[in-house]
Amino acid sequence: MLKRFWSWFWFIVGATYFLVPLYATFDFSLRARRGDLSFAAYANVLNDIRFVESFWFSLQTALATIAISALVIVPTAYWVQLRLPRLRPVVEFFTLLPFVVPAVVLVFSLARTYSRTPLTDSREGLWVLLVGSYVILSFPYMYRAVDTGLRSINIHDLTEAAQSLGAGWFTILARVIFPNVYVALLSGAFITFAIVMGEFTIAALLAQPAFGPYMNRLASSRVYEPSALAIISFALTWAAIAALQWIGQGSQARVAGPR
Amino acid sequence: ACGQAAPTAPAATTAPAATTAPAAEATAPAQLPSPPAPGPLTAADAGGIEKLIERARAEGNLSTIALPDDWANYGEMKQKFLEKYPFIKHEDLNPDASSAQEIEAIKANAGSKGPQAPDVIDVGFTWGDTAKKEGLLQPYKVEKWDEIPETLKDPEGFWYADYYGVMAFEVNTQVVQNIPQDWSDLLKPEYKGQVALAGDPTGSGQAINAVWAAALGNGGSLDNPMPGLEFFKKLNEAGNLLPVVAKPATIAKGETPIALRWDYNALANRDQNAGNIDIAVVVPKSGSLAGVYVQAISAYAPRPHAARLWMEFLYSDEGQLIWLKGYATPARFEAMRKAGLIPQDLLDKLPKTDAPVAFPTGGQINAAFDMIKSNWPTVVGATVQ
Amino acid sequence: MAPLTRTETSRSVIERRAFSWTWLGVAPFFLFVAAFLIWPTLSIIAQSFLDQERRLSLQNILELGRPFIVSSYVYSLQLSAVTAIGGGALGGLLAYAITIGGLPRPLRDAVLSFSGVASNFAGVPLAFAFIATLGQLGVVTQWLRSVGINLYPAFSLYSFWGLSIVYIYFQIPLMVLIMGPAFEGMRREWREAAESLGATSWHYWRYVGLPILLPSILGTMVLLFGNAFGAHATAFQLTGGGSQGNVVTILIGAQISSDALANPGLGNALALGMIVIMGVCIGLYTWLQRLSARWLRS
Amino acid sequence: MAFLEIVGVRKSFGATVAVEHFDLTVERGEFVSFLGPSGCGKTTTLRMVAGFEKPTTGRIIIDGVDVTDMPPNRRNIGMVFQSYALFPNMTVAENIGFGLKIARRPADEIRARVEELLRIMHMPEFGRRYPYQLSGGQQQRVALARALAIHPKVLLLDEPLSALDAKIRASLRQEIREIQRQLGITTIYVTHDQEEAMALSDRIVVMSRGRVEQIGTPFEVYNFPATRFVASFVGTLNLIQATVVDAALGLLSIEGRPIRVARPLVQHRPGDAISLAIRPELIALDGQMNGEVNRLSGIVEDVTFLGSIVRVQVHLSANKLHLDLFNNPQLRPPQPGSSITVQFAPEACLVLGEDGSPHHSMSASATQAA
Amino acid sequence: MAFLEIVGVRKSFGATVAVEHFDLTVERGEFVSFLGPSGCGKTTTLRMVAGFEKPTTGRIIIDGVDVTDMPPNRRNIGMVFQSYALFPNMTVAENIGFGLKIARRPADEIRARVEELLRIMHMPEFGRRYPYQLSGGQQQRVALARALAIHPKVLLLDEPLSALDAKIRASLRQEIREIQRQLGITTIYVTHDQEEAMALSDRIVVMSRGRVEQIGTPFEVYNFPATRFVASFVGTLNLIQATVVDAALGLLSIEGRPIRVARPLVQHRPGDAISLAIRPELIALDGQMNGEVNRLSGIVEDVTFLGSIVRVQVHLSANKLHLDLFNNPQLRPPQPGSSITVQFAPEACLVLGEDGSPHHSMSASATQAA
Ligand SMILES: Nc1ncnc2c1ncn2[C@@H]1O[C@H](COP(=O)(O)OP(=O)(O)OP(=O)(O)O)[C@@H](O)[C@H]1O
Ligand SMILES: Nc1ncnc2c1ncn2[C@@H]1O[C@H](COP(=O)(O)OP(=O)(O)OP(=O)(O)O)[C@@H](O)[C@H]1O
Ligand SMILES: [Mg+2]
Ligand SMILES: [Mg+2]
Repeated sequence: MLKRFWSWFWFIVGATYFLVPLYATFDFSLRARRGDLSFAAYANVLNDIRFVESFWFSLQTALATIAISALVIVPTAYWVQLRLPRLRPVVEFFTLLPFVVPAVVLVFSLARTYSRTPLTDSREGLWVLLVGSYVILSFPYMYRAVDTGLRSINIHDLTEAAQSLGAGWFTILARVIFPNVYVALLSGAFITFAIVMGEFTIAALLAQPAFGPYMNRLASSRVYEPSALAIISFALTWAAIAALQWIGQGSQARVAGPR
Repeated sequence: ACGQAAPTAPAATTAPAATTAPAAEATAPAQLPSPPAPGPLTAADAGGIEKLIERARAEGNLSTIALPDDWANYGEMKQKFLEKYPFIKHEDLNPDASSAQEIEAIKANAGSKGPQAPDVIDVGFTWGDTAKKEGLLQPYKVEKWDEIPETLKDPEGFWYADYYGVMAFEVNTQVVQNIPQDWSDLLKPEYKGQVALAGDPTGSGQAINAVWAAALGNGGSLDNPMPGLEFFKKLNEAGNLLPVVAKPATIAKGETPIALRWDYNALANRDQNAGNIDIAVVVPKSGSLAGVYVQAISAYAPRPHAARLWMEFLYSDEGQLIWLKGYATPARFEAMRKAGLIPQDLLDKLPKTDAPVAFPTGGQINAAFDMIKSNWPTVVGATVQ
Repeated sequence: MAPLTRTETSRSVIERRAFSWTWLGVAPFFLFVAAFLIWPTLSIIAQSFLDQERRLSLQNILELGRPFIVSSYVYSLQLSAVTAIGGGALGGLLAYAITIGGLPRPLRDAVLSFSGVASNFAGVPLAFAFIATLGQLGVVTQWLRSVGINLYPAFSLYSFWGLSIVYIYFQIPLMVLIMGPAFEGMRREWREAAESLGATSWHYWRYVGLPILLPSILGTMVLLFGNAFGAHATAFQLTGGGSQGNVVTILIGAQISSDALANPGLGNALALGMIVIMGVCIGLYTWLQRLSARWLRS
Repeated sequence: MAFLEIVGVRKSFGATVAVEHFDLTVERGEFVSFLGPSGCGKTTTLRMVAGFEKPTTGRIIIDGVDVTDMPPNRRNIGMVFQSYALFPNMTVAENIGFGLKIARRPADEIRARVEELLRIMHMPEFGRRYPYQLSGGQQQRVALARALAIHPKVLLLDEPLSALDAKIRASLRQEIREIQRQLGITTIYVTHDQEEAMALSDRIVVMSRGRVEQIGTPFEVYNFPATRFVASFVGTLNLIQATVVDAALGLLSIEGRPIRVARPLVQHRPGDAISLAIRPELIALDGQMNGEVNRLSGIVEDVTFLGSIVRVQVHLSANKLHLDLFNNPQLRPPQPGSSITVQFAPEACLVLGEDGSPHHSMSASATQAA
Repeated sequence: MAFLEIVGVRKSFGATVAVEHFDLTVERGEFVSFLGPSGCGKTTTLRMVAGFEKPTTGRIIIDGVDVTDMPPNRRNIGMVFQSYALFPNMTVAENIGFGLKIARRPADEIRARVEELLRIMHMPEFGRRYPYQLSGGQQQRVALARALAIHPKVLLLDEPLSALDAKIRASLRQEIREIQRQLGITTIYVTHDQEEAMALSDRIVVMSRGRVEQIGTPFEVYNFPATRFVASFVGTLNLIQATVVDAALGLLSIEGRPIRVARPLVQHRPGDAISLAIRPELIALDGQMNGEVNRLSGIVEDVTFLGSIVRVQVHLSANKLHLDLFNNPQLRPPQPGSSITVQFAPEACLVLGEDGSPHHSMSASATQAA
């Protein structure tokens, strides 16, 4: 089959393009000892307690970001589609704005805006700012993903069906809309997850013990460890995302049916 | 202490501010709050070093910014400090921050008490005066204040030089057989695609200094950095200049076999990779330029006593030797060498430079930086495709 | 008459309430945006009009006209456009391959989750990964040399096209993630209807498949464009010397975070320029989408 | 007492008037259908009862309570959508129990009610399936069960069968009717399928262009249409051009042949051209009818075998005529091309005047027959 | 000569066998319907003819050319999909002209052909609309026009009407039939609506579980079903339990009453329990039939008014019986609860044996009647 052939062709082109740079990084990371391939750099990374701590911290931050982003974006996308279609360009503009507002500007503006509030006086408060900023960064991806997801279900009828059964807006969102855009949400969540795991500037300037700053610190001072870390973090992030995907699989089957 | 903290003064006091007041109020970020009263000027004012330690213990925290572990041996510096004062919880803010970002961090967090507000900064030489004028610093004079050369400190104690280095060629000798010895060597065809800066000359101090140092080696002077730009233009046209930021990893990989970095960074990297990658560090014969960085305490430092304790540690014999171990020449180097406080093996490890080291003044630095930064894109980067 | 009046008044009350309720639905979003995004954006705009002494002035805006700034905008725009189109095309093909192209389902899942990671593989690690691949001593470069092909000096990783190749690395996965669902929405009957009318694959895609996907593709392209336009760290590593032209984000970085005396006003003006360009892009995209999708219910 | 009242309702969307002058009272337990062509305002009216649209003017009263301004989720109305609108993320049981869960009923009660409804719907073992695992007919029944679970005051169905096959439709409409009778629930049913409306309803509201054309039992609406629109919309109708010969005697002429109708044509005068309407099933082949009959002759043009019915198309000189015969394997149906004579009773004739409303030759007996 | 031949076709998807032992020859210009329940393999067979699926074994020959291995775009076949599959990005005219454009016909010719087809479809002014601006019935006609535009050798229609309302269906099937006759195009039509199949087809292929059950004219299939499946799938059927009394004479007993069928029951012996099948339209109220008749008595259980037909449900002792009467406004239909006697001719009885194939009491005359 010709179609199959081209599919495999493009898949292999894509896979090569993606994997060769990773392989090159991997290859380099093994050369910490002269004339010898070794996992020394990996050992150094994994033995560093800060690696584990910061990864764990960012993991939690990522999950919080995804949760909040979903809570903001799903109702918005739903409502724009249901009642305010004319607002779509405006919402789209705001969701794309994070691309062009430099992170440095963003973080210092936030620090100024919330200076002398509890938000800037404690690590916990700063964490709130951090998550808030990350939620903003997740908007471009989350909005698009959810918007696509909502298009694939008949939200008008589902809404009215739920209403006629006595459901209020909250119930409709929580019980009907959310579960049905869950799968679409996942793809947005993947990207958000990866963003948060790698983000550096905001976390560093808000004094957060995140994974991004840790990686960056290592990158500027060490030779082989950064490459090892890149491989490890790539693998870990991929694993985490695959886990998310796996968790979502059940509901995917339910909503979409077997394909 | 400082009578002319212009930006923090009420808007009505100066005419220009008054004219722009409505727009500024409506749109510009709010004026900075007045800083709290500055802390004690010396350890003695604080009631002695013991008292200072007590107060620092009560504060319990210290936030530093822009101190990379591998930079001037700051990794060891931080570690030793914390070992000595284990009650301090240290916040290592954005180690990669630029000087402008450090200043911005003070401004943005003025009035905030959280760990994101830096207590102390380590900035390029001219930033000391700028920040002082903006009222962002508070004065402090460490115990060994007098041993810091006069030209390298603010008389009122708002800022003080910490260490300096000179521009060097860091060469991966596995890739480069003939090690270049001077600026002019870099133009040789054999170094095609091999020379890299360690940053962007429109922003990075290290990169700007490299250009300036090249000027000194090519007929320029501290007041005339233009030959440096001309040199890099030639280097670029010859295809020798690589538009990539040199990092330890790219040097090791051989992709940027000749990197222009501070000698202390280059030497530290050489040591770190000893036994795996052969690295040579060469201080060019001509054009040895000292890059001086300064320390200061933020006017808004939420932990002013911990900040002072940090300063005392930096300028103690122990702190100064830690810098020296990282090949950065500390401010008290001359005084300590005279006093015989520097172990011979440390001295032996320092690179030998024949060339006289040029120390620019603050004014020269400002002018040169401004000139290089704004002309780089047009003179060297003009070959935009 | 009385009951009618009552009806009228109560109805208008309801309508007013319904009106405000309608807007309340998007209130959380706008509150969030106001709290975390609008203020920074406003501060960018405000600072653009302040000189270094914080006086109102047009100096920064006028400086945007300086040739090297204009050329860096052009460079950024070209880079964003090229990588949006290139990444979009490759990503589209990959998305096609894993969705309706008949590849086994596990591959699809693997590519999707991989894309999640790869879409944010940027900055130092990505730059280095490509240096190690296509740099002068890169794995691929050396392999090609061993079979007699010399990439350098004809090609350079640090040239416009080199940078494009690196950018495409994070553009493709974004395209895959967003276009995947769109491809799955293509109905098999369309293809079969076209075939039964004598259409080849090419005809089908030319006249049916692509036009139907065009609105989604355009939307995603704008996203990719913005993604590239705003990227900073990767470009910084690979154009570090600035000797091969600069992207705007690096210029901004140099103004607002520099070791030399910075000019935040100019940096903000540069950022304002980017915001305006993004706004124009979104306007253009909305217009194009309407144009290309007259056939959509709206 | 009327259970559901729709009083003087009018609904406009901008310039379009979707529904106008709508008045209806429905008794408790009654089954009323809205029947009409596409776009006539059936759905809009239903949605106003449900609360998804607000009437521009007029009131809606359910069980004595004016609900015009009440939001849909407080009206206690069961609704079944054309697209079913089952929640794809919930099992059948969860779908059915959704309304009760919202109302915070105890889990036991919900389980019991869901089981009861599944039994009523003849799908007791389907509780754990997901909607995508059901056929269209099954989904339809789940939608119905879900609407019934909350013991709604009124059940609204918007073309619930239109997406299904003929075979399933027939059996489901039977079920719907039985369940509705069993539960005695007041029901409004929207359809444009007249057979469906007739098979199910106590009364039918025939609508056209946002207005009510007629309200009556299926028998009334079919046999005694109030307007020309109703006459032609409901059922198949032969329309034949005729000329009045003697109005008082009800004597007409069709293509020169004398035809008698059962009632005097009060509004007409000899020589008037009128339309005569006859249902195809009231026309028979010659010789099958007793008593006084009218006769017409023509040529068989086409014969369509429809299973139980054979439809014969007869070409008169200037008119076409359909007649329906029951299929009979023993009898050869008329062959195309052959000559044929058909007959029909004077009582079968409906005279449509120019004013649009029909004058049924038997309209006097309308109330009695209902 | 046969125009389209399907020879020994079998199609399996993995373990599922979708179609088996399929043989069919279709004459040029013939209209053949595939009729059968969901999942019986109708679509699969059609798709094999179109070329979207490859038969596992067997051949497909069109106009003398073996097309089994030819890709769909070279078969010159017009196809109309259940979902229409109009290209949403093209106007009506562009949709219809698509096939011609692909074939690089001159623009003039395309325009003329499109106009002609729009005229045939009674929608001349719709050329510039987009599919979403059309009603279902209109979309359907555009899909048909698109398929016809390329002058296909064979026209395939996969349940083209199933998404439409009863009213539109009836009028569209008329149109399809007329257009097909007019153009004389060989057509295969897939449906599970038996009325549709009967109204349209020259011949019907009744399928069940991937196999052909019967191929015949509508009259044959309805009146002389070849298998029990066909008997019960096509049309409404009363199934009544009966006991054989005298097999040779065709004498049975239903609830103690003697019943005669028209043919001897060769396979049965006295005392055997059998099922008697009677079409509801072949049962009449007592006194309406001449000649020898069977009679049964019971209680009227329900009367459904269906417009032209009134369906009466009669409860015998152990059996239920439906009978269809033509509506007559002058006659009161039987009232629920009243006693009733019904009659039917011996020839109306179909005896269903245990082996699954029916023994029609009149099957001897089947070929003659066809
Ligand atoms: N939201 C709306 N905005 C504008 N016009 C509308 C809206 N909803 C309905 N209409 C118009 O009101 C009229 C009645 O529509 P309605 O949906 O009630 O018809 P219907 O009888 O249900 O038709 P169908 O049988 O096609 O469902 C139509 O002309 C329709 O176009
Ligand atoms: N691609 C496929 N893979 C596996 N099984 C299939 C596939 N296509 C059809 N089948 C199976 O083949 C059988 C026949 O399917 P087909 O679509 O031909 O039925 P149909 O008669 O058209 O039914 P319907 O009236 O529901 O459209 C079904 O059991 C179906 O599940
Ligand atoms: Mg409707
Ligand atoms: Mg099918």
